[in-house]
Amino acid sequence: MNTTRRDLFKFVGGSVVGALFTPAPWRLITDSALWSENWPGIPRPARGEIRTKFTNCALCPAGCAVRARLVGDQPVALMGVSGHPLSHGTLCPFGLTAHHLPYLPTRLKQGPAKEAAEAVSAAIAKCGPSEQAAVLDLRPGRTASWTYRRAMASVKHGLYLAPPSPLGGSAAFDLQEAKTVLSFGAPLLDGWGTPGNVIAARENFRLIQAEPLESRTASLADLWLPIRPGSEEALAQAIANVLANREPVAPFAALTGLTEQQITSVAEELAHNGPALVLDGGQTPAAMELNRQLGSLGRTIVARRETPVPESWKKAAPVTNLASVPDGSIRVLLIDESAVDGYLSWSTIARKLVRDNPLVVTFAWSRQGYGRYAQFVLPTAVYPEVFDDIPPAIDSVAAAFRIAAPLVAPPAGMVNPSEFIAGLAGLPAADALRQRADAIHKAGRGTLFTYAGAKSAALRDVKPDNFWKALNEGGCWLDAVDEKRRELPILPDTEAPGATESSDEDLPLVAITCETRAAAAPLSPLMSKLYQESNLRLAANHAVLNPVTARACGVAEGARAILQTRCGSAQIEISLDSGVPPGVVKVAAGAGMIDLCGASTPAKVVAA
Amino acid sequence: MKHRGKIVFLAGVLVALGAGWLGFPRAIYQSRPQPVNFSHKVHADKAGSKCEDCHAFREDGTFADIPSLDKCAGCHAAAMGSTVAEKNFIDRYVTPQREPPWASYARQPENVYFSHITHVKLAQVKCERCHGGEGSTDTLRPYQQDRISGYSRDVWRDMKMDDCVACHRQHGLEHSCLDCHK
Amino acid sequence: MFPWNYGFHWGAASYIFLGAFYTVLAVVATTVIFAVFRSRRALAAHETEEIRWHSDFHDLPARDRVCRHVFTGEFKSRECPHAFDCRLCETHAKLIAAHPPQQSDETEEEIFGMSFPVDCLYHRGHAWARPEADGTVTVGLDELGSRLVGAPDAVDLPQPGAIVHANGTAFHIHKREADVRVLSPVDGEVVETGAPGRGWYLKVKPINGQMDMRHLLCGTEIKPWLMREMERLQLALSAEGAAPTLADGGVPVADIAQSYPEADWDAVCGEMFLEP
Amino acid sequence: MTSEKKPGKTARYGMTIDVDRCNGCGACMVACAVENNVPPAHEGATDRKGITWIRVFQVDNGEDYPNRRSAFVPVLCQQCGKDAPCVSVCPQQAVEVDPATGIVGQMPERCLGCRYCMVACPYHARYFNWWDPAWPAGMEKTLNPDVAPRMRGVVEKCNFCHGRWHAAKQLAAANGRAIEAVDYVPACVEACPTRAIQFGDLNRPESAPAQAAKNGASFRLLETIGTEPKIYYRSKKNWVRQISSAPKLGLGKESSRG
Amino acid sequence: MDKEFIARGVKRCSTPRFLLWIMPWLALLAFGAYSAGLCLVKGLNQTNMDNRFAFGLWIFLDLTVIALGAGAFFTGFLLYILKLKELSAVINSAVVIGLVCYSGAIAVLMVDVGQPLRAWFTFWYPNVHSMLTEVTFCISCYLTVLAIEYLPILLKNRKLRQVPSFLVFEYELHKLVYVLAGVGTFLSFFHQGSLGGLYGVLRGRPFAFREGFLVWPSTFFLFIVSAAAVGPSFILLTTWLVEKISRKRLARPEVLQLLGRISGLLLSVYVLAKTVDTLIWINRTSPDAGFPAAQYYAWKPFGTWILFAEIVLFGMIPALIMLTPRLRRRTGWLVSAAAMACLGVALNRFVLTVQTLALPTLAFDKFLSYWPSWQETGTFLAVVAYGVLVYSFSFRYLQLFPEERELKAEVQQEEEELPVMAGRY
Repeated sequence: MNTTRRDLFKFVGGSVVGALFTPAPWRLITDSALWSENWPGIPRPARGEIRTKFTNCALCPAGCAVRARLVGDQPVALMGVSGHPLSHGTLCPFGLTAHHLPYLPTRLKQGPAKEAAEAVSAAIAKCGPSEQAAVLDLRPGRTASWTYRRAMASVKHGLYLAPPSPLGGSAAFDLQEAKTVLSFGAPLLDGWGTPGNVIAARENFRLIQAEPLESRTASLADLWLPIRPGSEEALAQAIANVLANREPVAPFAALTGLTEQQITSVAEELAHNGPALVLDGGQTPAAMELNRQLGSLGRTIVARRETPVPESWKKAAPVTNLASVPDGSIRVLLIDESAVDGYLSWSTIARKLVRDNPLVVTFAWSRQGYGRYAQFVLPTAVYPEVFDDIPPAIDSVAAAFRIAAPLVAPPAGMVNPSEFIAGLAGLPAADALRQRADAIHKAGRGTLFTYAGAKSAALRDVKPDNFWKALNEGGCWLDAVDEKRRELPILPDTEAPGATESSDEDLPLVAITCETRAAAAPLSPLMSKLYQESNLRLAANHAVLNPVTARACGVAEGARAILQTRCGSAQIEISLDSGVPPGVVKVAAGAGMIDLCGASTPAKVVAA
Repeated sequence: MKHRGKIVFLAGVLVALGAGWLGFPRAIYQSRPQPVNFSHKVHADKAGSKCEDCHAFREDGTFADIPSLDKCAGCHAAAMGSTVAEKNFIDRYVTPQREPPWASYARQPENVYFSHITHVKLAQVKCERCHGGEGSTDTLRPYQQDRISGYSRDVWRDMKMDDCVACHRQHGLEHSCLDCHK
Repeated sequence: MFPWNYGFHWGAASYIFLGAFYTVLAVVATTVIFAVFRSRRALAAHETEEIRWHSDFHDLPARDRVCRHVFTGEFKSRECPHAFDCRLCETHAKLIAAHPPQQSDETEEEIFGMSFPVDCLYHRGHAWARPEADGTVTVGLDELGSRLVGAPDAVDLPQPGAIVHANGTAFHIHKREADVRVLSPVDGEVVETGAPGRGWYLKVKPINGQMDMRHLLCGTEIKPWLMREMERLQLALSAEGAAPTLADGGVPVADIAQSYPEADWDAVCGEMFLEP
Repeated sequence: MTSEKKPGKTARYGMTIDVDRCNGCGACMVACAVENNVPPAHEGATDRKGITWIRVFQVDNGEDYPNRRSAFVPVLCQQCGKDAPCVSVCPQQAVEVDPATGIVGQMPERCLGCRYCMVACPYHARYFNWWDPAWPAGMEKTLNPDVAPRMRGVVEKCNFCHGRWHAAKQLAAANGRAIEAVDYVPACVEACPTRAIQFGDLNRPESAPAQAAKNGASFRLLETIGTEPKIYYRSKKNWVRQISSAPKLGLGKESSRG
Repeated sequence: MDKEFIARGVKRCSTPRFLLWIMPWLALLAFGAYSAGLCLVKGLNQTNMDNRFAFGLWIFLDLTVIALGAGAFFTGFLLYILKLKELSAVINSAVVIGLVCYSGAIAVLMVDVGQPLRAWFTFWYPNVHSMLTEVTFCISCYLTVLAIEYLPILLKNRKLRQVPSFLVFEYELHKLVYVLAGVGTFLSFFHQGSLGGLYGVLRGRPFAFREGFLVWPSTFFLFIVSAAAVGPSFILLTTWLVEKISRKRLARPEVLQLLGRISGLLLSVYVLAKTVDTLIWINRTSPDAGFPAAQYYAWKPFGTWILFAEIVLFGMIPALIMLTPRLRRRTGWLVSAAAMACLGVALNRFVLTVQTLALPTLAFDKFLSYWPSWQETGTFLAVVAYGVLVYSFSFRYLQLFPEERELKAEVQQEEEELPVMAGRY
């Protein structure tokens, strides 16, 4: 019996018919549909006990209180703590997603700690008489900062540097007291100070926002003064003149692009609806002069006491403003980037370095910051892993002490910058936070706020160990409000920032940077919801131009272009918006953009 | 041969029926033994444990599922009896403090939100209603996993979604898919 | 889909929608099953040949399906309703009764130089049938058919004992690229097979006594039919691009296939042997 | 589909969003993504291919500088109360309204990704998973266990944080009672630093959205098409209230962002 | 070499030439299959569709080819139910076109859904209120019917019909084909309608939304009429095209003229209905939803010209041409009018799919544009190539035009009598 093709067909036909009466085909169809629910690549969230932990956010000086939701030991969501005296239950989008930061693909996993230590020691030994070994602390006022100061005091040629700060760290703005706030471009409602505090105070003051662009703050301000870029000082001068019944006003008004009448009414409001407060990004002399004139000092700008430190720490290097260091004098520079408040453009720092072969070591989570210029980049823990304190924010009237207690353990290979720097001077640094907590406890002032029950207790009633424990569970110590706080604060001499040079022929535009937060801090990939999957916030290397300006520059919507400033050039992607003033290019601060242009810089856009 | 075509056709039908009813149900599952030969019966009888003694609820109402090693180690830090199973358990898991990789038969798929407490506490459903006599078995069945869908066999074998729906419908509690799905 | 499916919902919309859906499925399935059933029955009843012819007949151009009574002038135009099976035709019966076919007196008739013996009955597919004295019927290709294929390359004859049906396949002829079946003029059992050289191909014995051959052309019908066939042949040859046409009234050469090498012989034969 | 039986005590969850308070920080958007296991953007994603169950749009009065005024409008599924355009169009009942809560639910496991519902939705509040969900290595540990990650090729959208609803229901059961409307708030509501978004049961007159519904400054998006959304917006600014109606030519053409 | 498969008496090009013809189409099909494969394996991110343009080229293609494929059901209806015998000359070709269009549409739909593995859910858990459910059911049922209708044409192949069971089955099935034609008419009727309803029910898209007529929006009926109008036109067009390409006469001019007349008649009905519908929509439906209709046409490039083109240029004008006997008799006019009618319906489908999605619905929405990616275009081209291939093979090996042989003979006669007029076509 030989098989024919016909038999084969019959057999196959029969098995097809037979198969239809078995569960197999139906099961395969169902199973493949089920498989599509969990095919490879779709992760399965871990299940486990849901727990709650409290900590404080270390991403910015606001130090907002955080309630973390954990599955087992893994944080899966961060939220604000309602009823918190400082942060009022608020968390910004950066803080809300901070539990993702340990898993950033760009994160540094290891670094040459030993080699760096040797190189630093060798370089310090080589320092010439007028050369110095400095630590640049991008968030001064921490316990770690005290460690750096102590270390620098005992290191030869040691110098402790801090970036210029608006009120010198010993005064604060009291928004609760203010009735009228005039802000020269300060992002008051967009992450300034302690956002929760600003929002809580917002209903009590009238906000006048003077800035060229309609920022997030400007759009919610009671009055937005669309002034010309760089004319803040002129406006301040004009208002000051109105207040003092002085002439002239008109020429200044012309500079700002506002009418005299607008300026007069603002001045009157400031004068008659007090207490008033004048803010700007860096507290320029003009703004401070206005505050003086309006009597804000002692009312809305008040002195703040220091958070106590152990007596033995007082022998420390002084805080030196980076601006006051002579150029070309620093041979060794250690930059602590692990906690960043304001990103300085590299050119301001580079100027201070010696010409020949300076040594720059940076402590950072990634290579994207100053690591681009440093010889050694040492990896540090990121926020939900770090064990660090957060100095009080600029709008915190009372001193405060709170610790960012780690929610997850840092991976192996991380370098603790304060231990590294203390090690250079042979100081022990391990339990500095505990020592400081004990010093605070010893001072005995103020209250301890514990989150679990949203309770406040007088510090006097708390035992030292319990205080330490409470701090590690996210508690917050708040200084007692000083009766003498109405005293005039002692303010540092603020020097005018390099006044915006009048724009020259070849750089006809003014570049204004926004989204500065995104430039420095690590960002959760979920922030792409704001920067990429919507255009709520301007993404890095994107620029917005008025259509008229764009036409003049020969660029179109979506085009790639080159932004040029005196410091260099970068590629940007253009979008058009007739709400941007002509002659202005609004750029997002991305990696490198801060180095290119400050708050507002002459610039030029050419088609790529 | 007159009926040759028919016979060949029928042979095809029979082969397919055989493969589909006998071979396929076996082939579709991947079998894996449980890490420890645990006897519910022994624990219920000798230790007098009730289900909720080990399979407890937490304060927030979540179900603690299979107890962790701590719970076992509470009694079994050292051998209590003389069974091989217990000795293996202690040697392999208790002493090195390693969680046994239990495979949960009734673990619901990722897209199902099953709340034990609403069923047990609010609706007074007995464990046996869904888990059958699992609590009085002497050995643990091997864990069987569908090779394609990856789901445990027992999620679907004894109780399908239709059974959930039938009971919910009976009690007027069937409102939407998202009642149980997430 | 089904009431036992999760999510099924009784309601007017589902009645209408699913009602229509199942009705459609049922109608389509019934149609197909019915067709399968009928075809199985037809196969079992050995109606394949009949169906093949009916199918072929359906595909013939309208002008090739004319009734034989058009040749005799009884109709101006009429399409055969019975696929050339006049035995079923009441009209034919009536017309025959009215005018019985006239027998030509000559024994051999010459038409266009071809011999069409009067003792033969002719099928529209160019086969003749001659009742023999022993009760059998001899079947062969008529002169036009023979000249068309000339000396065939091959002939597939049925085995003795095979059954042939009127209008079914009698035998196959291969010539050049053509492969045509010749329709059987009669029903019956093949008792003997001939060959091209012997002038006949089959000897057929009627299955139940009498052989009914009412459907075959005879007598005076033959000439007008043949004239029409000559026209068709001319048309077929010219349509296939065989340049020289038959001279009007000319006599076809003995081996047309050989004479028209450019012709699509398959098409020509198909046309003439009624196999579209 | 749902059973005919109406539950004894039904809720109609809704929201009120005070546009005048929204500062466009985006906390709601990321909190939503964290809560609902929405993956971060694929490198090819744009604002038109991303997944944002709630999305804050920057709207403006259509004027040029310096008369331009902007406002921020969070748009999420409007939880239509009547004739929800997405429900009836789904060919396989993957979209349904929960009669107990009024939440328009989307079942990703049932969805085959035909995207008809997205075409139907005038609020563009439905999102398609164009890519397989992917998190950087290790980050999948941070996923919320109460919400299942969706697979590629299905549509998803806001469901008023159903995972939280489940958890609240379970917690209520632990306390021996059924869930109440006040037992939970969605993640965006909790995360909003300015308290611009408030959540509640429209069937309770004292709830924030029920109060807002009566407020003269309140409006809903595209009320004229008759879908009865349960998200009430409000603003004291006249031009902001205009966004409830149909688009006008030229308005926000070049500048609408968000 | 494949001669034994080619019907007797018809002339087909040589095998190498045929291979040469199908080669580019095969290449296109392979490219398209690769594109579609990318979409299936990597997901729909390969397309340029997005959340706002959730339907793109493919849905437009589906709507269009199914409207054009309507010739199959409508010709079947006219031939088997209304007994317009002349149309038997093109019915086989119409069935092949229908099969190509419907199977192509289904193939594209399978790529278009995000989870093809679950496509059967629609059958298992249908939401009977959804137009898409109706579309899915009708399209798959009708494809089955078309496949069954195609079967007799296939089995009639010279080689296949030598198998007795094929021959007999074909014969018996063909006898019942009027039942299938009836069912097909019913299905296709609803299918065309539900495709129209697909957009007409979208309350959230006031540009497409049409008030209901019974349970259906008016687009439901407009689609049926327009498809019925354009189906014969498309058959006319393809027949003419195949005649040009194969350089043969395949159907009598009278048949084509009849098709044109039917098309013209229905097209004028459609134009009338569409005009009434548009007026009601402009004056009532759209303003009632809060959308003044004028604003739809204020977005460039979709000005009012598109409305004019749809109704007058590609509706009224071809209808008038095809209804004028003098013009209809001239092939140039007839074919151009048919092409215009086809274009008009394609434009209508384009407006309903692409323009609907491009228009903003919210005050702060943008007007969007969309351009298909190469993967999308490739998949689209694959359907075209697939259609051409199936049709080419069918034309070569099956009897698509039963009159072809007779016409060949007639041409021969005519040629003898009068010289071929240059540019007759």
